[in-house]
Amino acid sequence: MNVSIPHILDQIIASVPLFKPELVLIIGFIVCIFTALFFEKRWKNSTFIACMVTLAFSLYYLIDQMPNTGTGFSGMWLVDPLSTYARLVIICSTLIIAIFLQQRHSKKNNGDVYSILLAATLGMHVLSSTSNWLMAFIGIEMVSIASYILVGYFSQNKVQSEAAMKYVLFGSVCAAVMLYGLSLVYGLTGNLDFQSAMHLQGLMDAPKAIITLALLFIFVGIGFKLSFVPFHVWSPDVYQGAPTAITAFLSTIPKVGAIVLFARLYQSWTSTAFYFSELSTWFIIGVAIVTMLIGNLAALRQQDVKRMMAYSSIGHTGLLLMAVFAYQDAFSYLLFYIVAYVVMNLASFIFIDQIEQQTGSTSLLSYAGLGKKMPLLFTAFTLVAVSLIGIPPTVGFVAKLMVFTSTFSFFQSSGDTGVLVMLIVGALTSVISLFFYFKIPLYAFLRDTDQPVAVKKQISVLLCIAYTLTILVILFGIFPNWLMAYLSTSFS
Amino acid sequence: MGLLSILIFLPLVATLLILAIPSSAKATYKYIALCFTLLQFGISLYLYGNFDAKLGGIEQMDAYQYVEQLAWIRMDLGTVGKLEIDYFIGIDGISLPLIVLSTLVMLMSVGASWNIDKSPKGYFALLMILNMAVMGVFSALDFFLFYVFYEVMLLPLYFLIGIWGGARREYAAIKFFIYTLLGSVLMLLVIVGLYFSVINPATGAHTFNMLHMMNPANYVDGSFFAHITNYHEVFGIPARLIGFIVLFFAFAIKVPIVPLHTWLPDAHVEAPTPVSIILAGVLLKVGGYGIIRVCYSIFPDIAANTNWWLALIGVISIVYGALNALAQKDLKRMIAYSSVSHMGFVLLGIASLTAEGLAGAMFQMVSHGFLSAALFFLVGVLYDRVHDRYIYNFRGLASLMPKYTAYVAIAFFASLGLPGFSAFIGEAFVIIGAFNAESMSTGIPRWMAVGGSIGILLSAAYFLWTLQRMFFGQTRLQGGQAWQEALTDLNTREQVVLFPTVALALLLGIMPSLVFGNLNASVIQLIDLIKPYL
Amino acid sequence: MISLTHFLVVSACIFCIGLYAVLAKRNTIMILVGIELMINAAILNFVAFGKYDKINYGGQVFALFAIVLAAASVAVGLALILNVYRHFKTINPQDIHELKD
Amino acid sequence: MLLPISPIIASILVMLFPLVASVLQAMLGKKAISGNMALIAILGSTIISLFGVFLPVWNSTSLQQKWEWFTIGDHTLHVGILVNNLTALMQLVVCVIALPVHIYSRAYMKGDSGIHRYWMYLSLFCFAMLGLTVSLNLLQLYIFWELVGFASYLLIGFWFTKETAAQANKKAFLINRIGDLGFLIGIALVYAHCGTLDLATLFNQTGFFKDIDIGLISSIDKNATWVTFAGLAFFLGAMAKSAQFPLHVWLPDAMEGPTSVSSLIHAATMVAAGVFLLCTVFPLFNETVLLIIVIIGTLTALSGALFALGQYDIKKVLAFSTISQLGFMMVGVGIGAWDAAMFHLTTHAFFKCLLFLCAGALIHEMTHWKAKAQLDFDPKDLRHMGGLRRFMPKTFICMVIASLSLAGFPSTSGYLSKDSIVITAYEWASHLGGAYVLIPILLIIISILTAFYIGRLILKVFFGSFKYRSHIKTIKFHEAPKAMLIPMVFLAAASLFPLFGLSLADYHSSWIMQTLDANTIYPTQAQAHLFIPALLTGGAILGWLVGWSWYVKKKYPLSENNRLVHFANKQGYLNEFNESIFVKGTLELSRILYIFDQYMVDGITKFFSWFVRGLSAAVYWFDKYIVDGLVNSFAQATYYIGHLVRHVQNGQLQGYLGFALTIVILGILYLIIT
Repeated sequence: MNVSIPHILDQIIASVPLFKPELVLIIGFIVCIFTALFFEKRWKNSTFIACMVTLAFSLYYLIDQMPNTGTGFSGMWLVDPLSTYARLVIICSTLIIAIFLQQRHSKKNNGDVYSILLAATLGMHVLSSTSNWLMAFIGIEMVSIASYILVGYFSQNKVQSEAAMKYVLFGSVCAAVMLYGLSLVYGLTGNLDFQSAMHLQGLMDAPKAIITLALLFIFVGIGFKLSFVPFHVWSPDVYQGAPTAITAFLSTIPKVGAIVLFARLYQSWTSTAFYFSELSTWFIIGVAIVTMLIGNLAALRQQDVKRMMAYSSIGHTGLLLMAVFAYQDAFSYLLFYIVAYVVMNLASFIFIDQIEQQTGSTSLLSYAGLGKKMPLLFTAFTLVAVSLIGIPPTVGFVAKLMVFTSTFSFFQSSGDTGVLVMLIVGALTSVISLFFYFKIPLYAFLRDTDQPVAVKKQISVLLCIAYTLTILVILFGIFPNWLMAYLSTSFS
Repeated sequence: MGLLSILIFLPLVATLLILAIPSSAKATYKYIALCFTLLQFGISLYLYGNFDAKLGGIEQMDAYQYVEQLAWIRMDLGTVGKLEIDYFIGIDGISLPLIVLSTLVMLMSVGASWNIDKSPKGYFALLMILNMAVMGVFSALDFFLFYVFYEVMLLPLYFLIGIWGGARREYAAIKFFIYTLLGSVLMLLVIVGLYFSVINPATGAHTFNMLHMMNPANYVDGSFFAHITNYHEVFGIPARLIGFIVLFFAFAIKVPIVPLHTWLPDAHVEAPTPVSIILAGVLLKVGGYGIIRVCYSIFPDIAANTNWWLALIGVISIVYGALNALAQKDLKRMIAYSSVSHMGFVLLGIASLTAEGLAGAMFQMVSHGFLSAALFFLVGVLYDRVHDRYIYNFRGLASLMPKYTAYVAIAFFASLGLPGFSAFIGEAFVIIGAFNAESMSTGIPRWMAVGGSIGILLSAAYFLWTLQRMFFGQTRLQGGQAWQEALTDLNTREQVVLFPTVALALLLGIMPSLVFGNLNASVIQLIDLIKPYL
Repeated sequence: MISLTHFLVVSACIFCIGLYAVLAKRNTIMILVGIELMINAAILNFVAFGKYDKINYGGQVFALFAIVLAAASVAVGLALILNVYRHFKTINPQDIHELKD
Repeated sequence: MLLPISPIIASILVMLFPLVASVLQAMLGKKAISGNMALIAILGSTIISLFGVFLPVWNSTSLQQKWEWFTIGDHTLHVGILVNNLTALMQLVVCVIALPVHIYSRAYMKGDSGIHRYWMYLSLFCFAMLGLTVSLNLLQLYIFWELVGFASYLLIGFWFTKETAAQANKKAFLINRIGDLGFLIGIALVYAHCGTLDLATLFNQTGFFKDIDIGLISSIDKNATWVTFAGLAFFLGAMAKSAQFPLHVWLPDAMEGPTSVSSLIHAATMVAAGVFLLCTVFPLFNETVLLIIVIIGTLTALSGALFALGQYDIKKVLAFSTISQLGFMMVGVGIGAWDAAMFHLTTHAFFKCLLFLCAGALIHEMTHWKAKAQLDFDPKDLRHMGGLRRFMPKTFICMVIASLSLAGFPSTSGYLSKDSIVITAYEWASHLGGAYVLIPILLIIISILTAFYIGRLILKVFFGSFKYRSHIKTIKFHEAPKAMLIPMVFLAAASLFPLFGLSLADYHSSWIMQTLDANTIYPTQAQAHLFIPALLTGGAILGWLVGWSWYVKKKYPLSENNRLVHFANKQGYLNEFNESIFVKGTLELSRILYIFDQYMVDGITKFFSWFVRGLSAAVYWFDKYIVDGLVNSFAQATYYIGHLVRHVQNGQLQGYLGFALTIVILGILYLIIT
């Protein structure tokens, strides 16, 4: 192949357009650092504004990038509808998270958090639009490090600092293990692009033992990001410890990037019928089942809402894995599930935060009798909970239905009992999930409060966002094809 | 926007209206609810009036009436194929009586909830949403739509029981919810399976259209639920059988059958009177309706082979429920168990696969619909007065509240199958159908029919015993003088609610053709659908 | 002549040592050190394998990036550990269990 | 044609009048306590029934008319009216009995607080009963059948504040329900095999169950198993309604109701409905069923008569006598002479109704007198009566006539009808020969017993001396009021032979037998017509003499045996011997049997109800702790698993790492090993 410098330069120049949104983010990152340093004192929200502007621009470029697909930077950067939509979701949710942060933590000047947020977003973009292990690792690390800092950033008390520490240590260990696995894979294939024929060839020739080792090590890293069993153990603690805004961030955005990466990986690897393909198939089935079970079962006993939500998101990870498993060339329902998941989680965390503002507690017990005091909020919250369970007419139901549909079609063609078990477990766990999701309305509406809680009537930006999200939950539940048509048009 | 859609979505308008009106004017809520339910009742009567009784329905698309079909969801899932979901509603002889019944029962329940003072806004809003869902379930012909309405029913009920219910309401509410959800999530899997097995002959896409599912020609060969040449097995059980079982399980929970009935007594006892009325009057019917509309119509082959077991379950439910009712000391619980027993007849009749049995089962559903509603209302009357339902705390009420006693006696005798009242026709024809099954060789032995008729005897036993214990003899009350004053006789509102049901029971008992006339064609149609597999 | 196998064995050993440190040490700093070791084991692998990847030197590049990222994450880790120390007055991971079920 | 309307319309009117009356009464409630409406209604019914239905139809072709009721599957059910000799007769009887009872009730129930309910219920009953008689469709018949039971439930429990009444009506309804189930099953069987419930189509000469195959409709093989079962099912229904052993236990308790009610429902009409039903569906029965009917009937007749001997409650005596007489009718049906059965039904209706009315009059007066004399005793108890003929001569005469009729004394209607059954039974037996002879012999003994116990009743009540003679000076004892006497006199007249035929002795010549001819195939035996009546009458007279010597002359052998010392009088000794052996034996037997009835037969029902309650309690326990327990324990288990999962979350960072990595290592090892 031609490796002359000018040619490479040309190629890089040529592939810059594909990189515009990220470039914007990078610039914004730097800008934010400076604003945080210099303007923060004079004008409090300067960094926030800068961050918003950045995101807006990046969003603009993203939309403008919409139709065209392609690869750049000698195949390291790959832009296809999946990545585009994933990044779209990421940017949008980051916007909400930014507002969330601004609303919640605008007391002392902590503008740096926005730059970190942008860094995380950048990492996510990288994750969701590459098929190269190097890029993937960089992305994962960017996201991880950024989230470590975010978790630790506001740590005023023991709990938060502990959460941050656990997060960083657990994360780094997983990263290290994954890196080791990657090194092995690299050694076996001599190629870092997991979609390339050479890579697959290498895997085919490789001895089983090594392959097993390498693959499982790699899955450790991804498992940490997706927090599926057995790498979920960190998430309840961290979710509970971290500030609610950050928890909202953790529970949604990193997963998007990771799941997209995993989807690509899984698709390319299972396209063949070799040991490593079967291995990953079995791996994903088993993990999906266990994750759904453990996530929902463990949530039953939780008394802290954020902890409960942590487990619930673990459970949802199981379903995401199911979606990935049934992942075929048209991944619209995967995106659909991602969107649904993000919307539901963001909404519920905003609600949790609002209630925390009122009662100063995230314990379920403190919700007793609040239903009468904040009827609107709790009605919306209940609807979101219903959607999380997956009961019509909500987006959660449609998403779940589509995952089941695709999985079933897979089952029908393969007749694999494991798949059926996965389906049944998926169905049954939604019954179990009813138990704990409905603790929220149970305490809010059915129980009567003993101590009077003074509820300040204030209508905040966040609540408006949350209500809009709730409306979306219902709307997409009844007319999913509005979202779906949008997602699937560009694939044809 | 056809008449049927209006019927379905009127309550939604009512809900929005109620939510819009500030809580300061809470008095208006019940009137709004009343107006809308009355309107619905009128519409349903209009539907009834203009219904063409000759058309069969079941699996013939063109035999449905008031049909509306709009493309609702069209999604391209790539290799999975196109998702084709219609807003497809229509009624035939099976659904018409139940729709009329539901509107009536809703009217009753609104009447029963006249003096709800605990946050009436939420109460009536939920009630109306429930109302909408019920109407939807009975008229949906697209499985997806059906499922959506089916699930939407649960939420309002959860809150209605949970917030306005009795002492153990939380337990009852969640139990009810879990039971039903358990049934329905498994149903969802089967729905998905059916979706993949059936294609719409017109468009060639997979479809949720129930009527397409009823036609063997539309099944893809080798698909999971394929009619012929189906080798799929789940844990060694043929796929179609397992599909039938799962669906039956889902609906049997609602019916409910023994041993899936335990949610019912709790739910009934804890629920406020209007909700018990709806539960007994409408929700149980959803089960029976589902079995006819879904299990039997989509899986006729399995239905023909399994009806022995269904009949057995029916008989067991009849006797078991009756015996339980006999043992109860709480009046409401007794009536709850009597519902189990009476719904057992429905199952037996359906399983008999004879015209008499099926028609009898439908009739039994209708009559049990408003009779049990009346019974629960009567219990509510007593409970409103003295907040007690314990049978042994009352004695000789007859001399204290003659009007009330008269209504109770009529309701009791009507539901223990005294000829001249509707329940008799239902039960008698279920029994006759079960006897007939042997001559029709649908494989229901006659001892089952005899077993079912024992249920009639037992029902007489517990109703009369209750009558004797609570109403006859010298007046002696637990609450003494205080109750003496509290136990005033029926007021006008209560009589206005009760009288129509009693009158209706009598009317249908004397002129069963009012119901039989409309559902006969559909029943024959269903029999013809199943006969080839016998 | 040192063959690839030697490298692999060495790196495997380093990895295991790191793993041991991570799991067994009663001092958070030591855990960080263990992580460093694991990462370095991987890096060593990369470099060793990179020898056979003449086209675009993926191994070496990866190694460089890995070093940077490892440094970054360890820095963050240290900062957070300091933070923990401020609140708990200890960095023994066993004594830090406010958050649990 | 005496009325310008067709018998069909007429019979509809007959049944509608009481219904209208009942509905009106229900609407007016307390405002109308006179009962005039009911009275007018029944009067109208009677007239129309006589002139509009009976006279035109009797002894001419049977008419029927049907209207479509509803269609189910491809069968269409009809409601309709069937008037033939049988139904017309039954309808007339009901009317003619009901009318005097209504008149009687005006006086008898005067001043009762719930009288408006009384009239309502009574009219309702009349409606149901009259409807029952002329129903065309078996289902329709069943409906009225149960309505009759319902009305009787209401009337037995008329004084619902009385615990015993509340018990009794429940018992009556439940036991009747058992019978009704039989009936329903019978209907179901017939429907399943014939596809129609139309009585005419089923049972007339060209129907399914015709004897000779004309080939219009394929006839049914009457010896098929299902036919036997169906026959037994119908008979079960009849057994409950007509209080046949062992389902008779409800009837004595039913005496809790007002006496007028007992006279109408539990003596004359409703209890006879069973017999009527059997006559209607007679063609259905094959030999097996008929034999069973005979046996049950005889058993009932015997037990009834024996139990009647031991009773002291005047109404209970009559109740048991009713049971016994119904037994006779059943035998009549069983031996194929359903015409005789109908004949006896008719006559029995009159004289038994009269007996009850007289008893009612007695009780009425006793109660009044008791109230005036401020005494406390059971006015229904025979032992408190005696010598009343002096105070109530008219009642006395009426009652004597009724009793003679019951005892089958010549020149009474009872004589004719009873002989008809006994003699036919004799012919039937001698035709079949063998052990069948037992039946007529038993019947004869029973009729003698009948004469004896009714004689005992009369003598105890009207002869001897009044127990409370001391008070009688101060407080006057009245004769029953006119309003009660008139119906009694009317019925007394109806209990004599002329109403049923000019011939005093020969029942064949009675017009009822003439018309409803069951053409029994047994050869008539001339001598039977001679000696059986002689035997019966002789036995009756003998019984009365004995009774006289005991109850009036107070020479009761079992109480004072002072006679035993008179060895001189051998005759007397023999006499004593006989008496103390046979008579005492009989009475002892009756007492023991009654105890048996109380504690065994009725005990069985009690035990059964107890058992069912116990069972239900057990089942409920099972439901609560096993079925529901399973559900809850399942939920608990789920929770517990959730609990287990939480053990991993111990907050130890290295614990987490260890957990995760161990699993990874295990996974690797597992995969490598496999």
